[in-house]
Amino acid sequence: MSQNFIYLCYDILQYLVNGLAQGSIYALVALGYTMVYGIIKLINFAHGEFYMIGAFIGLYLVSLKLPLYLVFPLAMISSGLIAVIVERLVYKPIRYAGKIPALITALGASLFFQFGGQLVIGADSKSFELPYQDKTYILGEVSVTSTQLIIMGVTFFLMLFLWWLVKHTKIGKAMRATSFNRDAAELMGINTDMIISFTFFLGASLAGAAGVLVGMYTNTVNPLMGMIPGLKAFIAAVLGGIGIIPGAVLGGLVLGVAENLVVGLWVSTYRDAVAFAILILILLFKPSGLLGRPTGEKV
Amino acid sequence: MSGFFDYLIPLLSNVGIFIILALGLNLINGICGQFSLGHAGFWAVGAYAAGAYGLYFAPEIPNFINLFISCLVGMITSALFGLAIGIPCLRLRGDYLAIATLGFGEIIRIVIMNTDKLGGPRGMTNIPHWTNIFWVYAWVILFIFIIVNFLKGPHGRAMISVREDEIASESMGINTFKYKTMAVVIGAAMAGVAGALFAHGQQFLHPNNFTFMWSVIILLMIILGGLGSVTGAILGAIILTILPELLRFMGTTIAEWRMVIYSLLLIALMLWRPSGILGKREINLLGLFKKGKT
Amino acid sequence: MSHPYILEADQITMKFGGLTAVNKLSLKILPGDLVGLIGPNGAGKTTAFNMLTGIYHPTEGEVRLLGENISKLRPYQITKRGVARTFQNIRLFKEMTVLENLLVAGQSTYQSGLISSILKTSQFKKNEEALRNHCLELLKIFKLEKKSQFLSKNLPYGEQRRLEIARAMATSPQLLLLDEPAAGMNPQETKELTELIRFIRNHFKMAILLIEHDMGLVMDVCDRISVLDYGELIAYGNPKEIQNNPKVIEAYLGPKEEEKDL
Amino acid sequence: MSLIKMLPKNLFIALTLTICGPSFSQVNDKEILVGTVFPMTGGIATYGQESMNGINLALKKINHEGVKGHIIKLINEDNKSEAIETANAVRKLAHIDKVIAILGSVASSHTLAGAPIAQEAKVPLLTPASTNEEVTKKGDYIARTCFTDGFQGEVMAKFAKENLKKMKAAIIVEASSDYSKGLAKVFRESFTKMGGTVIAEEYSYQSGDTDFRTLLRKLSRSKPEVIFLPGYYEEAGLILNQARSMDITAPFLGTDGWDSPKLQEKAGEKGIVGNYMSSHFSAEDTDTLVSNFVKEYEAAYKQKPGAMAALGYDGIMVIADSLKRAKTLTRSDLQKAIVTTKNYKGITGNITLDKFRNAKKSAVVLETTPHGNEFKFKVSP
Repeated sequence: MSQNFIYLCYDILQYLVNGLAQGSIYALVALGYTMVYGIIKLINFAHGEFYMIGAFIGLYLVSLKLPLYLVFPLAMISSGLIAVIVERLVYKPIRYAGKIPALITALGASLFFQFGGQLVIGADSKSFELPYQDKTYILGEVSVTSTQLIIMGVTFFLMLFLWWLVKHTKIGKAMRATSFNRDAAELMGINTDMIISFTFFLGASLAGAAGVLVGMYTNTVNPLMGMIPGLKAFIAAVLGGIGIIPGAVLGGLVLGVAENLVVGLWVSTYRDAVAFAILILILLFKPSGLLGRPTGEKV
Repeated sequence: MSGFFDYLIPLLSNVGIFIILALGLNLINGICGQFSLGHAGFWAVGAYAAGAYGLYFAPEIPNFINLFISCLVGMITSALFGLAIGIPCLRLRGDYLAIATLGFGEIIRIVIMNTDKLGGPRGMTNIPHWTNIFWVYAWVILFIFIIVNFLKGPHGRAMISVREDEIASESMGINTFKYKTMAVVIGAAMAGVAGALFAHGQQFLHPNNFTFMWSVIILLMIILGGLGSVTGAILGAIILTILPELLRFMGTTIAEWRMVIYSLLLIALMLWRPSGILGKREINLLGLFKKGKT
Repeated sequence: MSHPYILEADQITMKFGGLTAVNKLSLKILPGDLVGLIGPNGAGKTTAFNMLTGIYHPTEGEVRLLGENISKLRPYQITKRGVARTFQNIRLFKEMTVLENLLVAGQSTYQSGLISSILKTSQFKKNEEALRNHCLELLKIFKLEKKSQFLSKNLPYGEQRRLEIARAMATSPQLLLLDEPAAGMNPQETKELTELIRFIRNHFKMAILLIEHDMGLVMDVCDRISVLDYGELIAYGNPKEIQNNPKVIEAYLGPKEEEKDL
Repeated sequence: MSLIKMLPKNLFIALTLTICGPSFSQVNDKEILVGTVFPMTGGIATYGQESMNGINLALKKINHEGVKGHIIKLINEDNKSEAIETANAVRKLAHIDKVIAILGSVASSHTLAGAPIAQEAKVPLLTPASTNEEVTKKGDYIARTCFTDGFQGEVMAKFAKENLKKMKAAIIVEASSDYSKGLAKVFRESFTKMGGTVIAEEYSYQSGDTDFRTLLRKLSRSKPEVIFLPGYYEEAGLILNQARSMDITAPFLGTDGWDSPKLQEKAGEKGIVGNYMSSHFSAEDTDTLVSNFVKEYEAAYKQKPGAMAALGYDGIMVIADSLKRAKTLTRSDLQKAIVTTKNYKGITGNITLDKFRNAKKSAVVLETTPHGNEFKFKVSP
């Protein structure tokens, strides 16, 4: 009995570790969601696709035997640039057309990348060769792999970087101003179009980084890989409080851990249902998210 | 030529089924302004409820009576789900409601996937073949009649006022929550009937027929036609059901690229005509939408 | 026992998080009263309005309509009990016609069942006819009858303001709450509005609570005025008294120079 | 051009095509039309694409000799990996193109959607790869050239018990797949009947999952001696990879869903070693028929054929063979010829259809190694 209990404790710790690794990836994708939503109130359904694009670019760069410290920035910059192109070509013209057209456009962009990707790269998944030897560190009965450590480390670093960027730089201030009131920001001489593009760039490059990380973690990438994590990351963003940077990270981690606990202690069958149930509960009871403050509609 | 009709008639039946789905979603999204992305969930509930009736409960009576009962079963089950989902979710607005309904739609699918009695991942097979094109269009006409009259009456006006401005509507004595729930329940009930007709037409149901993608496609139908326009919803349903089939005839390259073409068409439509083909207008056939003498 | 006041706000308070938008406000409105509620920007006037109409529920205190506590009721229930309102930032049903705007507001008094409206029973037709006539009559009073088939978003600004009032009147209220009806109007339009408000009061024999920035308008039409500042009631009285109340002057013009220097 | 303006023109083209289509095909009566329905896009597109590779390879051969002086012309439809699209495609092939037979599809849930339509139209539908028992119960026009799930499950249970001499097995299923669930059920029954024990809890994952560490950790607690993993190569490969990196050493047993060169790629050098699977054929088989096929396939597509390619190849070959044996080139005569297929020597074994129109044929057990699957032995029914 007590032996079993100790095992259970170890197992739960292990699930937490696995959950934090998974959750870090959600968190990175959620950051982009949250920033884009914060600034133009658009659920960017195509956001998961930038994660997919990042993963493929990462795959290509790794196959060129580039070192990881070059793979990450390059993959991030390229997926960011693709996002900016998409934003300029389709989101910008539709910005004032209302919510539903914008959402549909985002869906269209998402479908375009998924199916275009299948045609261009092929529908089957590609394997991601790790450029280093994966080591496992064992503490008691809990193990952590070097890839898991890299995932958590990179996420933590990028989150800190983002936080610094938003809070302590001029462009960050401009982003906050634009998100708070775009017209006013425009009047204050901020080039809001540029800021919005920059936000897309930033969000997509984080998603791109997450794509590379997930490729390294699971050894597999495919053109449809962005769909489910995209949705999950959105849940994470809402869970933490949409528009709030630490909220997205918290939401991602909570969701990752919750999913792994469901799989570990219950069945995988209801893992996605639990994720959606968490979403619905948070929407019903604290729609502003874990870290958000309630806001009412101004009358 | 007979072969051609064997192909065309089931296709037209499907068109009818999607018209019903689009009309229902149009009531929720277009007329009442509540952004739902979970319509495939209601469709699934209706289809599976009707399928279960056909498989387990149907007595030996003429097919058309059985079909009618089955449609009622699908309708009522779906409406109850609409009520159960609507009451908690309709407190949410806009994007949040969309995501919550999306979540519910997926949960419904996951639950069906894991219910052995409903076939689980095998799908529900051997559903009796009761649907024919006559009954599909009988329902289509009935629903068009109901919706058109509904819209011309006070309840329709109230529902539109909710879309236009929920707070103002509430302040004018409209119980907005009641009307939002009503829109979702009626929309769900219609999706339930569409599900029943679908189940008894296809004779086979699989949870993957009811993914989020299908909610999106139904949404596209009403947006293509013009959100809020009844004839627009019908037009959208016709186009988006026929178009993929037409692409089958246009050679393999186009067929391969058709989902990409689809997505580009979608974006192009939003860029050039974000309010759909008809906007909020109606095509006036038979003077159906003539405004009263005002 | 009859209640002397139509509407009575008893020490109502509204807090948003740490911010107190309205603090212990009390208001009393007699039948036929025309009361003004004024105060500088951000004084909490609209918040007070929203509490009276059920859009917000007061964190403390009570709102009573003819003695009945309505602080927990939803806006539509309060409207059905005879309180109608307009909005500071016009909230018309833009894609509906002028007449339809009124029909929506009027229909709770001419209720038809769902089934009868789909089947178009004779009862339903009779109801609709009565409702339509009631609304057309109102449009005539508000000089909008020629535009009854216009989409309301296509009306000029001044007429949109008028339509908002007409729509509120279509709910057959006993008390009308007007939220800055003169905002954005030129002097000529404001003058017409002043006449209109007087007319409504006399013609329909109803009480009106008016939030307004335009001091001229308020002083002109109101019997009594309450002044809010920083969420608190700082003055109450007839227009003369208010004009000479030092607290009010201070609230509007800021503290006197020498006080500032302290 | 706006969509609405485009529509009438397109409609016109389509109508012209639909009306003239069938007559066109009759003009050239040297051609026999056969329809295929495979997932060429969407979630399981790889299976469809591989099947079509095998089919096209066979078609070249068939048309080289000709069938009763005719050549076979394929009309290929994509079902987008969806059931409803399969039904639509079957309907079009049966009624518009008026094909003599339909080959397809892969996933049983898709074939199940198309089968009633083919049955109603009385067009023979031959599935090369749908192993679910239900499929051929849809009617006498529905047949298959592969074995059913039940047979594979038994083969692997027997292999685990008798060849590997393991007593305690665990099962990991893909919860969203009927294929996986059905096999798990048969394996559990057979293995228990032979005296082994199967751990009560069923470990499950979802299609498309990529991280199985938590699941495997949970599984390793019950210390199984052997793990039955009836799933598809994509997830199975990743599971093998992650299991070995977590030091789970028990052998994994798989089924034909594993059979793809991708398995090696996904599992990696370490993960692939010491596991076994059942399948339809082995590329290592020394049989000349098989080795020729492998050679030709490699020459044509620069990769090794997987099971889907071999099954597709055999599927169209059986149709061609039946056409040769059919009295006339009509659907009903073809149906009679298909259901009486006996001892047809295919890549995937000797194909004989039983009275339920299921192929009774041998399965092979393969050991997975980094350089391909090694042939262990053949099991006949």
